[in-house]
Amino acid sequence: FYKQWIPDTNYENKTNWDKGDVPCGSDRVQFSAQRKVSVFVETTHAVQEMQLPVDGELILNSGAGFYVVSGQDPSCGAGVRTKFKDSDSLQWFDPALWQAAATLNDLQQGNFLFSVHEESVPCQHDDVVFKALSSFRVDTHSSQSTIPVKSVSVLGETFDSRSEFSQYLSSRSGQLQFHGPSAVTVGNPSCGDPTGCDCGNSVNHQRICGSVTCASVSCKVPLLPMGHCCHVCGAIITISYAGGFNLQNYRGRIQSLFLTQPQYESIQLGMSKVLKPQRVLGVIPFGTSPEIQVVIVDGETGDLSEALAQDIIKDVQSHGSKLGITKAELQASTGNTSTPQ
Amino acid sequence: EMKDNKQLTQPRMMSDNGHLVFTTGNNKDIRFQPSESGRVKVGDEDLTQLLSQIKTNKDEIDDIKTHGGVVPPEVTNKLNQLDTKVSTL
Amino acid sequence: EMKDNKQLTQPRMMSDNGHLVFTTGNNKDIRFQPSESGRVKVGDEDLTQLLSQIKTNKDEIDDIKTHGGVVPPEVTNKLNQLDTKVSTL
Amino acid sequence: EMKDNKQLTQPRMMSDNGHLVFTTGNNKDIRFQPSESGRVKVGDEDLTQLLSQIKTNKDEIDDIKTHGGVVPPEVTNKLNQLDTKVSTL
Repeated sequence: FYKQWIPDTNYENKTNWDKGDVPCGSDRVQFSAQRKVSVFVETTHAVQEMQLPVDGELILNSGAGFYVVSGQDPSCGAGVRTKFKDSDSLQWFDPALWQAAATLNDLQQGNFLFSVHEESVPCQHDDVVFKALSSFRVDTHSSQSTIPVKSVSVLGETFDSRSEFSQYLSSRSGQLQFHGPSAVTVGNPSCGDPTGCDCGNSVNHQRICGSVTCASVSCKVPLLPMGHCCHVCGAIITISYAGGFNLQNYRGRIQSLFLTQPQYESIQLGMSKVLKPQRVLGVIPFGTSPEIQVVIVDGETGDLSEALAQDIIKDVQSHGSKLGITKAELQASTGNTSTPQ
Repeated sequence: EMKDNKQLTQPRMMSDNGHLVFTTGNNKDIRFQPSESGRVKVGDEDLTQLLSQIKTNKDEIDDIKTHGGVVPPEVTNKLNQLDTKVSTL
Repeated sequence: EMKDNKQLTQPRMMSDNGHLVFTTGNNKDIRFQPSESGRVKVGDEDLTQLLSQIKTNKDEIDDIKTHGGVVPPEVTNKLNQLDTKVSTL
Repeated sequence: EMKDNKQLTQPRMMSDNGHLVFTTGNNKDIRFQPSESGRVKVGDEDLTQLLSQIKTNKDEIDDIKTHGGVVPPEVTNKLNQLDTKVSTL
C-alpha cells in the first residue's frame, strides 16, 4: 500500500502560522531560534522581516521567492509579528497522521483505505509518500533502531535504494525532515505472498496506541480487532485460508460485490493478514498463526456492519472453497457470533 | 523522472548553525542581477563597481607589462648624470 | 498584474527554474551584511577579503604608474656598465 | 536573556527602507554555495572566474614590484644612445 504523511510545514499552509494566516508584506515573520525546520515555499511572498532559525531551510519552488516593500504593504495592513508553529512533536507512529491507498492514483483521488491503527502507519512492505510540493518534519522514535519500508518519496523523488536514501537522510534537508534516534530504511521488497503479509508494526503497538485517543463506544459487545488500539462497534470476520487464497483478489471481490451497494456506503472495511498468537491450553503463548482479519465498522451501533458481515459469511459458505477459504468466524458487537464451515 | 530531477534541484536558503547559506542543485546557478538603479552590496561595497575594477586592474597591469610603467626617478637621474658626464668628456 | 509589476520594482530573491536569482529594484539595493566578525563567502573564497584585495590591487597599480616599479636588473646592469666605462675614460 | 542572546545569532532577511537586507549574527557568515556544476553570476559575469582574476592580478603586481616591468622604450633608447656615444669617444 501507499501511505501518505498528512501534515506539512509549507509556508503557504496557514495552519502553520500562529496568527492563522500566511504572512504578507507588512508582517514580521519569526522562526524560533532553536526549532529545526524545513519549509517548502511554493509561490512569491512579500515580507517586512524574517528571522530564520539557527538551523533550518526554506526550499524554493520554481517561481517562489521573497521580496520586501518599503514601509507598509497596502494590501496587508498594519502588519503583525507572526510565528511559525512548532512541528517537532509529530510522530511517525501516530496513525492519525497517515492516509492509506492501494495505488498512487487512489492517493491523489482521495480514495483512502480504512485499516486498523497498526496498519495506518507504514508497514514494512509499504511505499511511503511525502507530498511532492511539500516539506515536513517527522519524529522517528521507534521501538527498534530502524523503520524498514519499501520506498520513500520526498519532494517528488522516490528512494528505493537503501544507500541512496541513507545518503539523503544524512543531507541537511534529510536531517531537518527526519529526526529522532531510529532510521527509516528503504529497499524492503514488496509483499511477495499472494495470501498477504504481516504489517510488522505490532512491535510498536504501544507507541502507536500512545497517540490514539479512543472514542467511547455504545454497543453490547465492543470488539477489539488485532492491531487496533480501540474497541469498536461493528464486526470482525476471521478467515483461515489454504494455498489458493489471494488477498488482493478477495479484497476486490468484497469491494465489487458488497461495498458498492448503496446501503453499505457508510461502511469502513479493513482486510489484512494478522499473526494471531497461539496459546497452549489457551494461556501459554507458543507462536503465531497467520489469518485474515476483516474489520467492519459503521460509526454507529454496528448493526449495519453485522449485516454486511453476514453477507460476506454467506458468500464464503457458497464460494469459500473456490476462493481458498477454509474457515470464517464472525464476531459482532451485537453479541452474535457464528462459525460456518 | 524529468520532473523528479527538477524537484531535487530546488534552491534553498538555509541557516546552518546561524550561518546564512544559499545553495542550488545540479547545474543551477546563483545569479545576482542588479538593475540600473539598484545595487548589490556586500557590506558597504558595491559589487558591480568592484567587479568592473577587477577588469580595469587587469587592463592596467597588461599595459604596464607591455609598455613599462613610468621611469623610476633614480633611473632618470642616473641617465641624466651619465649624459652630462659623457657630454663634458 | 499590478502585483507582478510591483514585484519587479522591489528587490527580491527568487527561484527561476532552479536558479537562485537576486534582483534589485528601482533604486532599491540588495545588501549582504554579516556581522563584523562574519564573512561573505562564495564557495570556499572569502568574498569580503577578495573585494578589499581589488582595492589594494588598484592602489598598487596606481603607485607603480606614478612612481614606477623596481628598476629592472638589465637597466641597472647597463647603467653600472656605462658608469664604469665613463669613469675609466 | 539567554533567549535574546540566542536570537542574536539568527540570520535575518528584512526590508531596510525598501532595500532587501540579509544579515547574520556574531561570527556568522553569509555563504553562496551553488552545486559543483552551478556557477555564481553577477549580471553576465562569472563571479568565480572574476575572483580568480583578483588573485592573478595580485600575483602580477607582486611580480612587477619584485622584478620590474618591461623597460620603458625611452630608457632603452637613452641607454643605446649613451652606449654609442661612449663607444665612439
